Amino acid sequence: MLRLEDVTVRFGGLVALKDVSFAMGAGEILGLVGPNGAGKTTLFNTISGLVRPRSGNILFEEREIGGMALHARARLGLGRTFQIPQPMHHLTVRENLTVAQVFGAGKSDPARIDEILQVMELAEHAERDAATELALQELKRLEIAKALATNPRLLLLDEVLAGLESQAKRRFIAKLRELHQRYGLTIVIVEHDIETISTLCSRAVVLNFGQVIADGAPDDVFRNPAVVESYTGTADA
Amino acid sequence: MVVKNLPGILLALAACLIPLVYGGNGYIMGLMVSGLIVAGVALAWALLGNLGGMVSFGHAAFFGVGAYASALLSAKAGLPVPLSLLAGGAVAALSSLAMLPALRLSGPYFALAILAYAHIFKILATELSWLTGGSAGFARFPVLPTIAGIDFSSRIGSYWLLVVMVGLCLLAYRAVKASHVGTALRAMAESEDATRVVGVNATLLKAWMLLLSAFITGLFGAMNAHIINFLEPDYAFSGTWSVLPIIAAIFGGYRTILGPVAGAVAIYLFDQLVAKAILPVGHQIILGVLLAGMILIAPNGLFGLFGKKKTGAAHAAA
Amino acid sequence: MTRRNFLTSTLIAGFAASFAWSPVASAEEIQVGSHMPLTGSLARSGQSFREGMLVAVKMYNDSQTKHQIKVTLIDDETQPAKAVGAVEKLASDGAVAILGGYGSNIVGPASDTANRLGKVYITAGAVSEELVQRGNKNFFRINNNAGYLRGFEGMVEELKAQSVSIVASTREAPMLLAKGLEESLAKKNVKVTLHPFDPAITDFKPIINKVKLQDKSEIIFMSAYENDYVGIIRAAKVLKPGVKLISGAWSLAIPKMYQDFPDLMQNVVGTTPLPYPVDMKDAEGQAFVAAFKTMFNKDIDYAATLSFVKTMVLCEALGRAADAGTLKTGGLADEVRKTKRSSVLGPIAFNETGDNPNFTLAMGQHREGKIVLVSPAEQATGKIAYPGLPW
Amino acid sequence: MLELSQQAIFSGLLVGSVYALVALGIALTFGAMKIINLAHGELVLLAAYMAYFIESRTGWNPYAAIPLAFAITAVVSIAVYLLIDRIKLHRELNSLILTFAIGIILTNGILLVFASDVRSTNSPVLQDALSFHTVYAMKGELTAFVVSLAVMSALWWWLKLSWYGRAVRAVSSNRDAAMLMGIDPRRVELAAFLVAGILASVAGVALFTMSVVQPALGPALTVKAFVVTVLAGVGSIPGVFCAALLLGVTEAMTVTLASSALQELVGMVLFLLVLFFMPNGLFGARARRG
Repeated sequence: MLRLEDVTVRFGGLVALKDVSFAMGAGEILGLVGPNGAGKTTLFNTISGLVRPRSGNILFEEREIGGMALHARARLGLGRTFQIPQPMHHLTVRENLTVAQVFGAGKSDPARIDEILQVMELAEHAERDAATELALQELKRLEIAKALATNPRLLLLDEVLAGLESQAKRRFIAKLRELHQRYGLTIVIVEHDIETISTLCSRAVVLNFGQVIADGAPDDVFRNPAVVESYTGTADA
Repeated sequence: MVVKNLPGILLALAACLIPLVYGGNGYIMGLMVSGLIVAGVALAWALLGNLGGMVSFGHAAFFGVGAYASALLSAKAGLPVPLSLLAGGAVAALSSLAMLPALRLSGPYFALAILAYAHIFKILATELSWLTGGSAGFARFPVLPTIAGIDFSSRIGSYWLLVVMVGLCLLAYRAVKASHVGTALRAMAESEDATRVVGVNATLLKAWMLLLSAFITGLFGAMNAHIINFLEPDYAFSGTWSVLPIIAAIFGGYRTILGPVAGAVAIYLFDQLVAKAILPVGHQIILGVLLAGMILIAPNGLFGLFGKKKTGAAHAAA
Repeated sequence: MTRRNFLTSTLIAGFAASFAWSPVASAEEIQVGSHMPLTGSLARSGQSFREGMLVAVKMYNDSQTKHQIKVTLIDDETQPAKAVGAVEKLASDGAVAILGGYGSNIVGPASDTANRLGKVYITAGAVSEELVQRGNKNFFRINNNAGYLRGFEGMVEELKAQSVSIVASTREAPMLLAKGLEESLAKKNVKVTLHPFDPAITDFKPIINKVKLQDKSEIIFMSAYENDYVGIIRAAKVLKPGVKLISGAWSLAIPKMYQDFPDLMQNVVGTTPLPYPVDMKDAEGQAFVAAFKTMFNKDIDYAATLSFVKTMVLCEALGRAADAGTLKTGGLADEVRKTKRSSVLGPIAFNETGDNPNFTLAMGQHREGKIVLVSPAEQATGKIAYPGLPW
Repeated sequence: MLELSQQAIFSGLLVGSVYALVALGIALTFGAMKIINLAHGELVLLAAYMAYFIESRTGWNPYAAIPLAFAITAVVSIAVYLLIDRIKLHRELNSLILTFAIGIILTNGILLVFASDVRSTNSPVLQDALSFHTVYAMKGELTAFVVSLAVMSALWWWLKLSWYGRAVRAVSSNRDAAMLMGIDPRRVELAAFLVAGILASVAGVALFTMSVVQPALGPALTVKAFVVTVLAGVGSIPGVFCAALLLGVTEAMTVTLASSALQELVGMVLFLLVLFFMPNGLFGARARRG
């Protein structure tokens, strides 16, 4: 599904990602973890096309996409959310989804939009102005809904669960499982909560200082001393 | 529905009434014709500004290219004038392809890059004298024809033709704005990354808007050429064709569809009938004051204020 | 005052109106329209045109009692669309003929419109060849490119100069003259080098240096406008090319240039119909100078003289057509075509295209604030300073 | 040909120095505020007409007009700043249109007061020719070159060493951070406009002494200055100076080697090429891509 080979990203003199490599198969839910500043969002930006890698390959369904434009990757079936929600300004919630569908999926299917609105519990907000009239959690759901509207096969979720209290979080995890099933998605999720990763993901990849320091089943990964050190080290700092 | 379309209906009504009242007055009709030419360019300018999010200081480039293309095609290739007008628009659109690299530039740089193109085109028109007649000008090309008994080269004839053309361009603008493309462009103005990440090819859509804007501008440039029937580079690429539409669109409200058109006619008549009477020399100073005042007090234009109060329809004006 | 009246009256230059509304009761009033660039880039010429025209109309009206001519003038702002609008308005208000404006790109469409409306159009400010190739039977002009060309050409022949460098603005009229000279002087085996320049440039040293080092010509001819003349002569003053004369076209041999730039103008030669101080040999010319002085309290200039002659020619044709009763039946064009008279600009007669093939200008040289006619020999009021340079 | 090229390079350098003075005013306000002042050319023109006013009234050397010219350009420049400061929405583009409108007002104001006649200095001293071996110049041009160099050095030194210079740089790199450091960005921006006014006054007087001025000249000056700032890449005074000289020399060489009718074309094409392919300009460090 997705394969990264020695991806390196620099901002000026700063190395944000160094030789990042991993691969994932269709249908996987992969947890991407690491302390703040480890390069998780940069990795998402690199995969989705906001940031160009200095070197290395990014293959999506065995196709090199490292040089492709942002919008072209979206059309291939690569959806993502932003950690800080970025609704399309001056558009209603429904228009947000319509634009995503028309341009991302290349078709207009109002029934499916309604379905996504239902699934993401946004139906009652459909006609509101997305940028100014939604609460934060609604905006986060809109982020996912927009990505879904583009008919993705791979979905990159950036801290969509942050800020939820535990019951809501459990419900949301169930929701993500449902989406995974219903739309046959492959998911990469950035999440700080180890428990969430353990329950949701079949696999975890840990980044620290822009490098992959562990990759495997969540329970194994979180017992890895290097991972523990990176976390506690950061926590102490 | 009627209330929402009220400004449009009023404008259409006014357009029909003017020839009834002033039809016999060649001078007023001449001013109206010139005003409508500016209106067409202002519409095209506002389309690029509002939908494409790009301010241009060089629409004279398209105006001049359209004018020369139509004049040359009708005179040298024998193309009938109605077709050469469209060809003028098409060639102007084609010329805008040369500006595609400018789409990557941010606002002010785009605005001034287009100005550079206008300069370059003007110099080319001067230098390619074997084709354009150079600075000596080019006069012998056909006027607007008589079709089905209507002499379009007469003031009244050209007036109606222009009213119809402006009307069609307005409808085209409205259709684009209401389409998915229009929605995406609206989003792009302030959330470009969010829009691109769902699959919108921002550069392509902007390019289409530039093309459309260039086409409309070229079309009106061609119309003007066949009405005036004399071209020289200084006139065809004159800065006036870049400046007046900006003033008109800002005055009328470039975020609205009708604003630039109403603004153009109003500004042109005001300048010619009132400003010129007050200040025979340098009356453009009044336009300058007006433009500065509009930007400071009501950047969305008079029509923008009016439209907002009337319909409450919202966010296009942000 | 109704709105329309207000608008109309504000558009009519007040001066013209004051003449228009003092008709002699018994006389037949003939309405004539005019558009001129009172504002915009050609405003200076336009203002002079207006003055020359007003003097001619006054002199004609005073000279006889049968006809009174009334002129309505509209400012075309140096813009073609406005000139076209003006012609339409004037025609619809009853003008039988149009006294035209300045600049080929403005006169072209305006005279087309006049032709379509069946009105005679006469001008003295449009030199493009295109204008007389249109087959427009109602179009007449006093001056043309060929006239300027002959003026300079004649001088080159008299001076027996072998080489000329032409420094020409790429604007319409200057380029037309430059191209014409390049061709005609080449036929006379004079070595010509043309240096076209964009009107936006201000530093002429690189061009003059080419003249100095490559062309090594005897004469520099500037086909341009006032601001260019200043830049070119200044560059020449600095580089001091080995030429013997600096010359140019319109608006150069005029007193104002010497008043504004005395250090640059000494010995510079330009086309002009008249010496300065003005010295008229014929009665009409003397009357013109006197009337001009009375009305505007200043000396006549070149553009005013052109305008005066064209207006006089039209007034006389109008009088003849009115006498013959053909004014309303399209006889005016024929009467203009029959014109055969002398004038302060030399003989005037029109050919079938409406051009005045006799038009030739003299060359005048700036000398200590005076302008001395130095060519052609038969009109000369003094001997040319040659070599003669501003430095 | 060698001699021709020598003169072209020399003339180009002299003209370029005045381009640099004009461009620096635009670069300075852009640096401080991210705003392109399209009325800057008119500001320069205003100063030139002050020089004409003084010279024609008193017969003094036009450089004596600098205090008066500065007083006027400073007032106008500050007025421009205060007006721009009122714009809250879409500041980048709206300020562009606003300063453009101010340019129209100034051009026509100058036209109303001074009429459309062409003006230039009549001072015999400034018009005198000077020669160095095979190259020639008017004394006025050399004076302008020296004055321009002096003003730019002074400005460079001032920006480098003074508290204000550091503040300007801080504000232009990060407005919010500068505020945290206790710098009032508005004061800094105001200072930038004031200094731009000084530059315009000197540039205007220099222009009057070496070239010809007329009311319609303003926009051409602005465009030329903008071309220089793009070539330079916003950032440094030496960069602007080099870019201006480069433009001047390129233009003069075009006239010499090809046709002067192509001079403007070459400038514009150079402008676009740098804009498209060298987003940081020839000497600068900041991007301008959207």
